[in-house]
Amino acid sequence: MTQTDKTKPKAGGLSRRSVLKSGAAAAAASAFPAPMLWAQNIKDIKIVHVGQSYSTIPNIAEKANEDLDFTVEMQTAPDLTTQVNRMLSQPKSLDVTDVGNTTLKYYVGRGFLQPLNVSEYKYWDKTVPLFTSGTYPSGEKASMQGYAPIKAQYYTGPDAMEYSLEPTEWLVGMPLYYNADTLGIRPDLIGRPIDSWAELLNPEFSGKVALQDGTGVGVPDAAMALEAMGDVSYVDKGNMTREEIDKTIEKLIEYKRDGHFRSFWTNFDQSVQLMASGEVVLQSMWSPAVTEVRTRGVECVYNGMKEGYRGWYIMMMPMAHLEGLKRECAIEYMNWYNSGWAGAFISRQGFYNSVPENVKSHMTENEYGYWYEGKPATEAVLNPFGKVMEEAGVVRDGGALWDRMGNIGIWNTLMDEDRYLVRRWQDFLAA
Amino acid sequence: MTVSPKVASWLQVAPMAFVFTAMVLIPLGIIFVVSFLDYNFAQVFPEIYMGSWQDALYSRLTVDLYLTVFKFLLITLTITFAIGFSLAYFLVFHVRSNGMRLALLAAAAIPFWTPGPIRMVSWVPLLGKEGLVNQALLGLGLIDAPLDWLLYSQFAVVLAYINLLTLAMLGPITHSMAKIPRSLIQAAQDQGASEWQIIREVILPLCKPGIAIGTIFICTAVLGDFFIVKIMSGGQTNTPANAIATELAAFQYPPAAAKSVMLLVVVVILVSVLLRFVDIRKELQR
Amino acid sequence: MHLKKIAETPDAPTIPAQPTVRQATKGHRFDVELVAVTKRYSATTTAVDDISLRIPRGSYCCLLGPSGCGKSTTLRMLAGHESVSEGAILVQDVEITTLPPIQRGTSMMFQDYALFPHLTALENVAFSLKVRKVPKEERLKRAREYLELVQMDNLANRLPNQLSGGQQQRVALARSLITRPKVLLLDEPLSALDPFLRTRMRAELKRIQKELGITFVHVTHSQEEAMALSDMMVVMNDAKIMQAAPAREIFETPENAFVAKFIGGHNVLVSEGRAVSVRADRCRIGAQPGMRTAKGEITMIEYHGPFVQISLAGDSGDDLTAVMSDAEYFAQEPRIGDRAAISWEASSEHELVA
Amino acid sequence: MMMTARGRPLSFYVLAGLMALLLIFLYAPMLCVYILSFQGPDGGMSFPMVGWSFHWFEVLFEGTGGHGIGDVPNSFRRSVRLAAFVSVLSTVIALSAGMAYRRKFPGSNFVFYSAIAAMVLPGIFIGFGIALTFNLMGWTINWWSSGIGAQLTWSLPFGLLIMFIVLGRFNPAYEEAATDLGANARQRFQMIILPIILPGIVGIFVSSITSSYEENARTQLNVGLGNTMPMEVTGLLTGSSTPVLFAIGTLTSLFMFALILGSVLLMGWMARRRAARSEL
Repeated sequence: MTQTDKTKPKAGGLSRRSVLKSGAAAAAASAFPAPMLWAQNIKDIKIVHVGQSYSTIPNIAEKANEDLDFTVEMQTAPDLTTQVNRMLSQPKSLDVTDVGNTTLKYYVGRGFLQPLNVSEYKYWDKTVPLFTSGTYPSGEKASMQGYAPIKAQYYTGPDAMEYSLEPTEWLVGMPLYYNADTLGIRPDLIGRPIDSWAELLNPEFSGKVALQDGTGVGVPDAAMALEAMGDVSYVDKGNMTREEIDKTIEKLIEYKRDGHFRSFWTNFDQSVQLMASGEVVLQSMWSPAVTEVRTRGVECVYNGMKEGYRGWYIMMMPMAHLEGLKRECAIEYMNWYNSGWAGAFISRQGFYNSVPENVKSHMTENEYGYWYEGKPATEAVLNPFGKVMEEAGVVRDGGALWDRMGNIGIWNTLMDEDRYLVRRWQDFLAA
Repeated sequence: MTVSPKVASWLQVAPMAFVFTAMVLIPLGIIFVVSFLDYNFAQVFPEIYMGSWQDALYSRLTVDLYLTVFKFLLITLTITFAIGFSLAYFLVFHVRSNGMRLALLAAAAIPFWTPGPIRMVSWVPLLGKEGLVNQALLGLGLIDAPLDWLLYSQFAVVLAYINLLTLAMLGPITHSMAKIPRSLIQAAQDQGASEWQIIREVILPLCKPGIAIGTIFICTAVLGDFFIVKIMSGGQTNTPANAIATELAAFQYPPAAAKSVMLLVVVVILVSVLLRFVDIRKELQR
Repeated sequence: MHLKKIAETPDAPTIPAQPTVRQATKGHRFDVELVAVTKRYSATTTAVDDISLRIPRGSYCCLLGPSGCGKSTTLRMLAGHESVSEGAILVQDVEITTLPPIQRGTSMMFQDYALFPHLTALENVAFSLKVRKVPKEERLKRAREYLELVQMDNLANRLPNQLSGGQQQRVALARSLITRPKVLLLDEPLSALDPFLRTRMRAELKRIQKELGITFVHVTHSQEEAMALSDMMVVMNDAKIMQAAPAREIFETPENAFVAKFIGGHNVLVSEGRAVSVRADRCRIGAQPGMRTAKGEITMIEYHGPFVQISLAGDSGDDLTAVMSDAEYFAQEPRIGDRAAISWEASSEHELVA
Repeated sequence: MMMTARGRPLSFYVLAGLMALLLIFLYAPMLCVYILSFQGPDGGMSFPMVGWSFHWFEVLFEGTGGHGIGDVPNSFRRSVRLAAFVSVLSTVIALSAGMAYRRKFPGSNFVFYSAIAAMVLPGIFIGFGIALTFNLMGWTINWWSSGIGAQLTWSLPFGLLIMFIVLGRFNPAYEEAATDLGANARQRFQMIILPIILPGIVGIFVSSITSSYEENARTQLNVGLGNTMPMEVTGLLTGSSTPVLFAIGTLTSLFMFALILGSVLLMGWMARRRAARSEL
């Protein structure tokens, strides 16, 4: 798997620009039947992008194929496991991948991804500093608890097998989008404001709370709550020691035995069902799921907690086997993805794009104001498919981008003691 | 023909033998080997590590996992047997027309043509706190507050198993029972046996092969299931197959492999015990 | 009448070994010869043990014996559906021991007829021609002729499950005959029929055999059937041939105690120190001067209409049977439990081989 | 009891009631699927119904028309392609193996118990094993290699069992009779065995289609590029889900139902044609 593809060199020495230009020229001159070699070449190229249902949306693929001279095929993995398995076992079956930060540790030194040079990515200068330097726009250092963006943004060199905490010119990938998660709340069923993660384990809500079923999200959520309650103290709750894991799991087992948890959800739909049906009143949740509950006419809020949000991000990366013209195209496609249109599309689901500037020009003022700036909606806010999500006057829970992203308590994580944690998580599920 | 019968049989069975060797036996061997290797972060290292087996063999977790799954298995077997046997008796001895019998069996099979994940989603509008069942019970004044144990509970898991597997018991028992000659029943009646005695002394023993086949189906389905138990218990119940799925999802192959081999051994022991009661090949060829 | 028509039909040129009725007139003496044939399934189970048999040309031969005696295995070896462990089989002087069924000049009619359920009666009969690629028109024409022979032409287009047992059998017979066998093999062909039909079919079989003049080898466990049909009767027991001879010879001079007992109507007893058989109808109740006698107790009296059969448990341990005319019986009226003697002429005794 | 009484005994009514309850129990979740698939455009995944419409079916058929429903048409195509290959292969392989089992041969137990093992092993285990094997051998996972192979481990054991049933009921005298009448091995197979066991073969074919179309645990890791229907449905659940899911459920049920009804009708038609021909 580590060896590079040794297929015949295609458009060897030609620079990307010239190739793309000639491609465009060919497209412009397509009235003439004369065979345009490069145009043909570029038309024959197909970039396979494998992601999940939140990034590989048919509408985006359609737009990409409209805008670009080569073909883009989007393939949606049914879940993260399948996607990572595919990357691990058949890396050559895809060209571009996008994955969440909890899996990035798996790829260090495995050789099936390739670095992206800063110069190849057009929007690096416009990217939010969270990714470029690990800071908030204020210059303040962002939380390093959990798998923070800066932990997997740079390679130490072009052929490096490890990530660098210091900026280099070799990017692990292109940050796609990110968000600040908090607890989903049913205010109508609780009747008072919720402002601390501690409430997740409040006996008042026994039998009415749910957690995400997994060590990357569920455990950080639980750790936020345990720490807020003062039950367990952590050095780094995003990267626990064995003792901290033991304490965490033992506490959680106590809660579970008392019937505190209603359910552990594994997918988006379950979390929506749980909340919308009133099975639970408080749970780990994703922003679009909260929106989905609200569009069903059920009250649901998603305000920040005083201990901060749980942050996460998605990285888009080129596979190692890409070379020559195909690599040029893949990188062109990645650049396109963050050039605004797709970012705006995804932002309408409640996620943030890493280049807000580009997105802004593809959103209405109302949309950008609502999603990014914490302004009250001046008119109805629509989801990407044209369905009304919020009426005029509504303000996004938690406010503006940096009100939310500027207050991260923990990042989704893959701990160093992952092996031990998964083993203890099994004990928790079996208890 | 120059080919001897033995060679002809070998040629005919070769494609199947190939598929099973390549797709079942070799993977099995590899899983076995992998279970002894070291691992971390989605990687397996070619170094011997016995930890996966120690954990699989000696931990409290294993005991808990198997206790849970055997509890499910026993309850499911008991109920599906009770329903399956009664209804097989009904179909064979009460339903008079052959067409009606087939129609009823087919009717019981139709719901299974809807994809599994969708079937699972459909329990929510039915059993949830605001689901049809709770609304009906509330409407009838039978309960004051919605029952929350209808969904995301062990009850829900067993209910889904029964829903899914009753047919697996009903089918083979009906097959066995239909082969009992009517004259046998009449002979027993002539000897003065009551309906209940006939069932216990004549029909039940003669249905043993069907019961054994049904039991094999259900054992393997329940022991191998990770999907239903996860969805229906709301992820709150862990079984051996589920533990394997969790570890596969965390890319921790060696412990998953060790647990898989262990589960396989358990399944094989169960099935080979059951196979003592029935020669599947003979039974089917009758 | 049917015979002529069929005999004149020319053979399909593609099959050199095609048996014809006319061939039966060639100069061989035996249609079937078994030479020291043995069938072993394993070291310990021997189904047929070193039997030899010659069946003369154009005879109706019945293999008779209790179940498990090896008669069906013998037939199946003849047909080529069972391999021969040792020995040789000849049909009309040609060794066929290892030939495939179709090259043997035999044709088998199965116990349950084995009519192909998806083919009509006509298609069943035409099957062997179809596999030899005889053109459709011709094969159907010839199949129809054979259906006529068995008087089934009116039901030619029925499927087997639309036919009665007797009708199925006729079709099966036609299907076997259309291959022009030198020897037709019948495996308990009448056992599935009711007694009335059985008698009729029996006559039919005999008629067809006579018309075609080929050898029929017929396996049965009914001595009545065998006696009624056979030119040659072969009694088998325990994997061996006990006696092979014309029916009358077997009945009058059974070779041993088994044959005498199996074909029935015989008393097997010890007289003057020799094992003998005496036909029951040559015995009478009551001691008679100058005749040999045996004493015993009456155990059973069966009224058969024209005669009455009396069974005794002989003092020597043998079961004894005598037949009386009804007039005689009602004159004496012996009862069960009475002591009685039976007597017979010394000349009626037939000495048995030990 | 059953034969003596003129009227129905009490047990009949009790058991008939139980049968009805079972059917209700089996259909209840399905009916939710069927009914909810006609949910109005503003309705959600649970009751109450917000009007009735074909909206979600339209959304489904618009495909990439912009409602974020993934790539159902292509997944369906992939599943159908897979099911087509798997069902043909299963039928041929199981038929051939079934023919082998008409004789005793050394190794028959090995294959038979492999089949039993393939049937009873947890699917996730086999799927994982195959993926791991391909990975270690350096072979590429593909729908036509590992994908079909993985699905065959699920469909073949049932195919073999059906063959046992079919050939167990096949009267060997038919074949002997055909031999007697001069048919060679190929003719016996084509003219006698095949037509007689045809319903069983159709049975293997249909059961293979359904088991292939439904299979997920074994397929998921081994199908290579692109999703199959069950994967797509699971994938849809990871995003904002709509009654489109139920529309898929309804259509799939209809599709399967049509398939089975079709094969039953086909066999009925064949039987009738045979009967009609015979009444000449």
